[in-house]
Amino acid sequence: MMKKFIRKSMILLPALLLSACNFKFVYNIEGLPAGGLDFDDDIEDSGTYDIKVWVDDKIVDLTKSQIGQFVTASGGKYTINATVEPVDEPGAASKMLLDVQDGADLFVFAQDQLSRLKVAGSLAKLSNTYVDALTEEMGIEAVNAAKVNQDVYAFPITSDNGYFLYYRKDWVSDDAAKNMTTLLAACAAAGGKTLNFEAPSNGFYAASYFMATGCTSEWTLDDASGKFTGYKDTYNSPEGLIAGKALRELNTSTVAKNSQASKLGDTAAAVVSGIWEYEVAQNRAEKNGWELGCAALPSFTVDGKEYHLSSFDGYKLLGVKPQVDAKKASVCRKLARFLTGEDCQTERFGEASWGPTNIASNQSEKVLAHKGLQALHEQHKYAKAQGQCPGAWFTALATTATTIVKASSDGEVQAALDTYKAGLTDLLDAD
Amino acid sequence: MAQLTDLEYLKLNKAQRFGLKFTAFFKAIPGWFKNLGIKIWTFMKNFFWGVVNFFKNLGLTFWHGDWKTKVSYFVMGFGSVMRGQWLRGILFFLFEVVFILYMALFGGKFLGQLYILGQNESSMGDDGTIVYGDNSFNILLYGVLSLFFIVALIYTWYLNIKQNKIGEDYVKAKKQLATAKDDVKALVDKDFYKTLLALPTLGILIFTVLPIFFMILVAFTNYDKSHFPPQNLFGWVGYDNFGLLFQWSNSEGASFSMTFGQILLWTLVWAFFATFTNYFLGMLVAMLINKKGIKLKKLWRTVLVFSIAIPQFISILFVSNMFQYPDGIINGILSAISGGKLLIDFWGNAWIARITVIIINVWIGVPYLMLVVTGILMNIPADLYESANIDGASPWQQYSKITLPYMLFITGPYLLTSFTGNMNNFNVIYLLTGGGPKVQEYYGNAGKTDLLITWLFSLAVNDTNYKLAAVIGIMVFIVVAVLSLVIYNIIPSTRNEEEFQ
Amino acid sequence: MAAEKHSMSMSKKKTIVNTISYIVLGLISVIWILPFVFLLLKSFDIGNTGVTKNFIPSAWGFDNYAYLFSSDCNFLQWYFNTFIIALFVCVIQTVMQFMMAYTLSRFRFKLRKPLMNIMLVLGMFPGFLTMIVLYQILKTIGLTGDNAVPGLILVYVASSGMGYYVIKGFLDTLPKSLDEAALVDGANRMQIFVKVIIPLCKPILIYTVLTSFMGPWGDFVFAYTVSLGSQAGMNVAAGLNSWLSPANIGSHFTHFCAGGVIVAIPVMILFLFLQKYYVEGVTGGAVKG
Amino acid sequence: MARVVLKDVKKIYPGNVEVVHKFNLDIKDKEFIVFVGPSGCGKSTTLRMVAGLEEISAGTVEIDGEVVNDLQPKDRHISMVFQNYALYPHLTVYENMAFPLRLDKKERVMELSDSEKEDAKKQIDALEAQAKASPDKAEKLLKKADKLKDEIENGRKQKGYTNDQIYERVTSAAKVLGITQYLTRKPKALSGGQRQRVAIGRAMVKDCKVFLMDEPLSNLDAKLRNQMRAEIILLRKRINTTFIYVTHDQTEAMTLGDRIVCLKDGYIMQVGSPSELFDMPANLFVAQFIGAPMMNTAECELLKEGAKYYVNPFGHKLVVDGEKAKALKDRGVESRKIILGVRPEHIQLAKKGSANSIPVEILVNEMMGSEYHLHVQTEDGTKLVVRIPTINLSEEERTHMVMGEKINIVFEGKAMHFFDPENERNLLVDEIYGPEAMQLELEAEAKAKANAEANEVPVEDPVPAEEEKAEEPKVEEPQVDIQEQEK
Repeated sequence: MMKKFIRKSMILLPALLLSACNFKFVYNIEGLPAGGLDFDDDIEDSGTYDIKVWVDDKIVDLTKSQIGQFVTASGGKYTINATVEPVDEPGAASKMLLDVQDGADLFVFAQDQLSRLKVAGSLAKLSNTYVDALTEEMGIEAVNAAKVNQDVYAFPITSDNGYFLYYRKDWVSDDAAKNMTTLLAACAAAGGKTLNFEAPSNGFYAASYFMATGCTSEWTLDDASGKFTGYKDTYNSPEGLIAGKALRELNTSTVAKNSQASKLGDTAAAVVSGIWEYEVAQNRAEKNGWELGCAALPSFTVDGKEYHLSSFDGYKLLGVKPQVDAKKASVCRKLARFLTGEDCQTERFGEASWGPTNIASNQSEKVLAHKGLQALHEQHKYAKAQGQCPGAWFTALATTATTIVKASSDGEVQAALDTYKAGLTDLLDAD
Repeated sequence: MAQLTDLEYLKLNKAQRFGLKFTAFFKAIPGWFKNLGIKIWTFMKNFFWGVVNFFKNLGLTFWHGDWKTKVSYFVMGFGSVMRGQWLRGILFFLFEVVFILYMALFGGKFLGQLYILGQNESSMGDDGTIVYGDNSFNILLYGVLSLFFIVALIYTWYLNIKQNKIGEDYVKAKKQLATAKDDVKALVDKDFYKTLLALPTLGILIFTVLPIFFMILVAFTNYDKSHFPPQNLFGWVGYDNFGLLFQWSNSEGASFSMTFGQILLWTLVWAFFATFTNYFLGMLVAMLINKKGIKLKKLWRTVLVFSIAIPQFISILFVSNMFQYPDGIINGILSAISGGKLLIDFWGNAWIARITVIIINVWIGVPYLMLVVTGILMNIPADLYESANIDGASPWQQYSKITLPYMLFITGPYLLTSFTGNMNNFNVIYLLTGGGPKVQEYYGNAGKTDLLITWLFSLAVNDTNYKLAAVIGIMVFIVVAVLSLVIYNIIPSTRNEEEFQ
Repeated sequence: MAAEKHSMSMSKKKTIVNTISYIVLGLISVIWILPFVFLLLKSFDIGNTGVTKNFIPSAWGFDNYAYLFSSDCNFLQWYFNTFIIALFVCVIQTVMQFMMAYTLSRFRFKLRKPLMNIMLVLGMFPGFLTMIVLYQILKTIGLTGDNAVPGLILVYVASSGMGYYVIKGFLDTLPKSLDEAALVDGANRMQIFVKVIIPLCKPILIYTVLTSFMGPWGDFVFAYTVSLGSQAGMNVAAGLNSWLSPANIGSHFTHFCAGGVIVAIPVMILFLFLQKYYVEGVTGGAVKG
Repeated sequence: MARVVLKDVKKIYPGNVEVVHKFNLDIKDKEFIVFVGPSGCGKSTTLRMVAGLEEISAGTVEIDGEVVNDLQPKDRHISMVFQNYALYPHLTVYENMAFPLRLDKKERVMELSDSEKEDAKKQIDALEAQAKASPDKAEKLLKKADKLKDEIENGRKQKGYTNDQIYERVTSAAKVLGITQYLTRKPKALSGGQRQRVAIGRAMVKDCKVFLMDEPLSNLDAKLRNQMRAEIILLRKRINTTFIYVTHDQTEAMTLGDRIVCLKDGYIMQVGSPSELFDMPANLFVAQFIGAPMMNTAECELLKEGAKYYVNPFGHKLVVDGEKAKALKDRGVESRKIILGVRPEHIQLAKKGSANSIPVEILVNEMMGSEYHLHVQTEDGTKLVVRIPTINLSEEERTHMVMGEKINIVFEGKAMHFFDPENERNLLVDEIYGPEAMQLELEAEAKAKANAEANEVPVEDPVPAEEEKAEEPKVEEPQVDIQEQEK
């Protein structure tokens, strides 16, 4: 606890100093911005570079200006002809796989693509100096999200890929939102309004129940071949059965709806979704004059015991592709480091509401005022990092959950879990 | 069964006729094989003698040829230029130069590694750098291209020698050789087809034949995500990938063969329903519109044609979202009607999804069919109906005895192509369901409405599993080819051409 | 008396049958038109930008159209790209297909049958498989990314000779004696092609131009791949399709609808004017297989 | 203006199907020759080989002394009229007719028309006047004038045709054919006869050495056909060039041709003037093909009794008299089996019991207006057709010409034709045609070759010679023929 505090204040200190000086950036001797530090400088990398960047449509302009800041900050050391193209995360991953050589030098992708991109050689490994610095600034969990086996391959750029509970405050009170039973009751009381929670049909959400009761599913990835070679899975267990029962319970409710699409405040009183819904929800709330509530996922009770719904921590990562030119490699990494640094993250949050991974940014006033991110942080306590697993595992889980929901007895729930278990080996080969 | 005369055949009832045709069909099979065997044998024989003659001619031409001819064996087009056919000669020579340059500067290095597809792995440094090694993909692609080039060179070289031979003969016979002007003239007249075909065939060669050839070869490699150039090499693995198709018991590849079987089955079921629902409903709509006494024919037709005009990706994607659960328009209407009780998860349940897809496909395909059928209906001679009327046929009898047989006869080949077209109907499935609902028991993230073609697509694009995508591609080809061949031999349009003429 | 009764019931029956026919036709028209009405309605919806249950917008406005033409998105760029592609493709493809069809219809040469068979067999291979190869070929000649527009044109037209069937079917119905008469009259084959055959092909020419113009508007897979993220090389189908990804659909569905309307309108107008030729082409093509 | 010679011309289709066998014919300048025969006899194919629309598989075709085998149709100086007119639907009648002229870009010397001559003369006068006025330029101007004078005398050199010339030619041809008022119409708006005229007009406007017509009248109805036939005779007088006319209709052949070539299965069955073919058919085929209704035949015997010849058809012994008997005698024909042929129009009605009369029963009477075609049966069951002009029949006789009535017929000895039942050749004609002729020719050739080989000593190594031969067909360019129907 103490250690954490010290670390935090260490990082906060320059930021405080900075704001006191009324400068946006602090430059070190070489003209690199704070957070850029001076590691890797055994290589003389000044010069002109063509750098292609792929980011989501929403932050294209922002990224352009941030690259400009990087260039200015370098004090003439670098000239960058940046091409920033709007490519969403799944698109970036598939395009990097299609053509790594003509692909972007820096690109944002979703965490679940990490192992695939790594195996295909689309990501350069980060050196220990970077890893240490990142760990310092973002915490070990964020760095773990960019890890394949022992090595780190990308810069975490946002942590807001997780999910939490949205609700309309005049229909669902803050207290009611804390527990599934009260939540559903509040929904029903508001006139049959629904709780939209895509738990059965989407493995990403279904896992919440299982992880809540302590089930784990860990997959081992062979570094060389990029294939999953084994797993440790406890979903088919007494704990799994508890989760299954809860899932079944949820869907017996008339107001629980297996859907993500939100009509919050209209037909839905509460919705489980991610930060990407925030803006829309907030707008609706303002327009229609009701107050938006955001909170961690509720807890649920099975056989008298209470469990708190878990979730995945979702990260988006900024990848740097391996370069033929060592100088460019160095600059790209510095740029990536800059773009994921505190100032850029804070700015990005301000412009596009991307939740920062940077601890210091997360302490900024604006972030603290953001109900969604706060709820996400709250939920973070119960969340698990999304490790590497076969994409088909989510499908498998969704199939199982769908079967469970339809089950008429606990026996059938158990049978569904058995089927799930039996199919796991096939997943190794399928992905 | 004894051979029946035509008159005896007329005495048989339907079942007997069918039985007769049925047995005749199977009895004919050995004959097909025999014919096929003979064909193959003659082909091989001709091929062998062709090769023998080829070399014999080459040798003899060289032996008896004058020095111009002999030089032409090494410098292409030399003889032609010397004999005054400078246009041909220069073209021959240019081709040789281009070939040598291509091989020396580009193709040679790929060709040399074709047998192993590269040896040097890429190596990644700790400082974020990479040194790229051999790129198996490029080696295979440009190796194959180089092979194409070599074949082209051999052929041109042979033409060049033939030209020399002709040149010598003509000079001996004191005949006038075609001049460059004659050549150019011939290219817009007698040989105009060569001019016309040059561009289209070149395009097909490079943008269709080469890629298909490449993908067929990929089926014999281990090109997948763990052997993914340029980071990794891939190499030849022989028939291993095809072996996966037949491993039913082994747990290792079991789900691939099972998935393939199930998806193939659904592909065929889909193609059947998609083709025939469209066909019959399209016919129905066409007949309705063309019915005597129906007014505003043009309006009804235009309304349907409307939906062809809008690009499919817009209409299908929109319709797909209309059927969204629970927030699509259709569910909105359903719940409004039922007071919120009835909501259907159209894309969530395998069978509902499959049926929905077929129904929506009717919406997509019927206008097109309506046009086709209208055109043909107009061509049915009116006197057929008039005489049927006089013979006292009911509307249904007129339909089943005149319209339908006529339609089936005329549209036989069209039905076949639309069946195979539906087997490969990527757009409808991909845009409507994306193959979903995805299920665990299927290999490689395949879903319950996936067709082979969409599965192939997702294997290639999402899983970068090109080796298996190539295998599926080849299987699709085989299925389509066999179906086409068999059905083409069965449908009447190709056999009883006289029946309606 | 009996005959009269019979005829009365006949006419009565006819009215009933006709009434039912009109009802069915009306129903069919509604079913076929409704989705487009929904699309149009949705494109004016500014109340909710995602997928909704209601087809009547909760709030009306032109915001979605305004968005398309604003600098916030590259819709205009996509649209322009697609238009250029379609323009080039419809010209070049028509020319290529006519060259192929005329040759196969009018000339007899040794490789004619083999050529036709090879093209038939090639057509049975699923085309998607070759996408990465085409990408690599285009990359080698530098026509990917920002230069994707010429690259796409090249790929669309390169193999278009294989789609010669409909035109050949039409050409086969033109009497060969026309060619022969022209031959005797002193025309060479090229003059026959240009001066005699082409002018007679107006309906099928228009059909070919129309269909090949429409083709590029619908390609959302290959164009997306070849452009490799470059907006300068993206086409409208791939662009609009990307708005329907799970992450975007909530905020872009109405934009998609508005974009769809804008894409559909010119094609539809063209289509309604040239409907006659399209119908002719479709019918002819189907009968000839 | 041209002689057309076909030497050993063959047409062989892929798969070794020979449809024209060694066709030999010498067509004289300005001759109107008609190829006639049933469908599939190779008449059109032969014509198309002359036109250059069909490749000549073997042999040579000469037009005006030049071998045209390798020439394109346009270089053969021919015009052709097609069965289905082959008018360009997108062009007006005028443009259809102008089409060949517009395409012609050859350099030629054209005689000036009267108006042009006048113009030229005026120009010459002007030039000469100018020359007088300005002596310094006189030389140049006079040179120009001389050139014009030369042009008036010898014609003007030019490439292709000028617009005026085209107009001139087209309108004058249109006038001849009576289609001037249709010149601005499209072919679609014309009737069949008018279209045919346009097609002929299009062929007329061009300067040609040979005028080819491929069944030009067969798409017209009977009445129009008669009319057009007459017009073609007139046309022929105007154009006065070599004509080759293909038809399956023997009436056309008889009325139009200077000579008729009768074909069957790719063989020439007879060549000769219409009267030769009619009076002295070389074989049974020609005998039956020429003339309508068809010649009656009966197998019987030819009996030589002393100096007299008899035939015994239908159990009647009839005497052969007149020139036929003389011809038989001259040739020293002995008694033998024959096929007797008698044309229906050479059979007459006879009184009952009169000499040589044959009793028959009427099966069908076809009333043709000016004559009856009686289908009758003799007592031994042979069926015959008899043409009886109605003008000679009395009212009462006509009432007897009905089914079931018995009548008597008779025919004269000079009307008889005698054919060998084995080879169907006319006993009174020496020329041999058809497959038999070819067989003989081949035998003769083989003999000559054998003789030659026996005399000749091989000089060269035979291998290259053989090799050359093997190469020959390969050397040729791939076959391009537009005509062949796709199988």
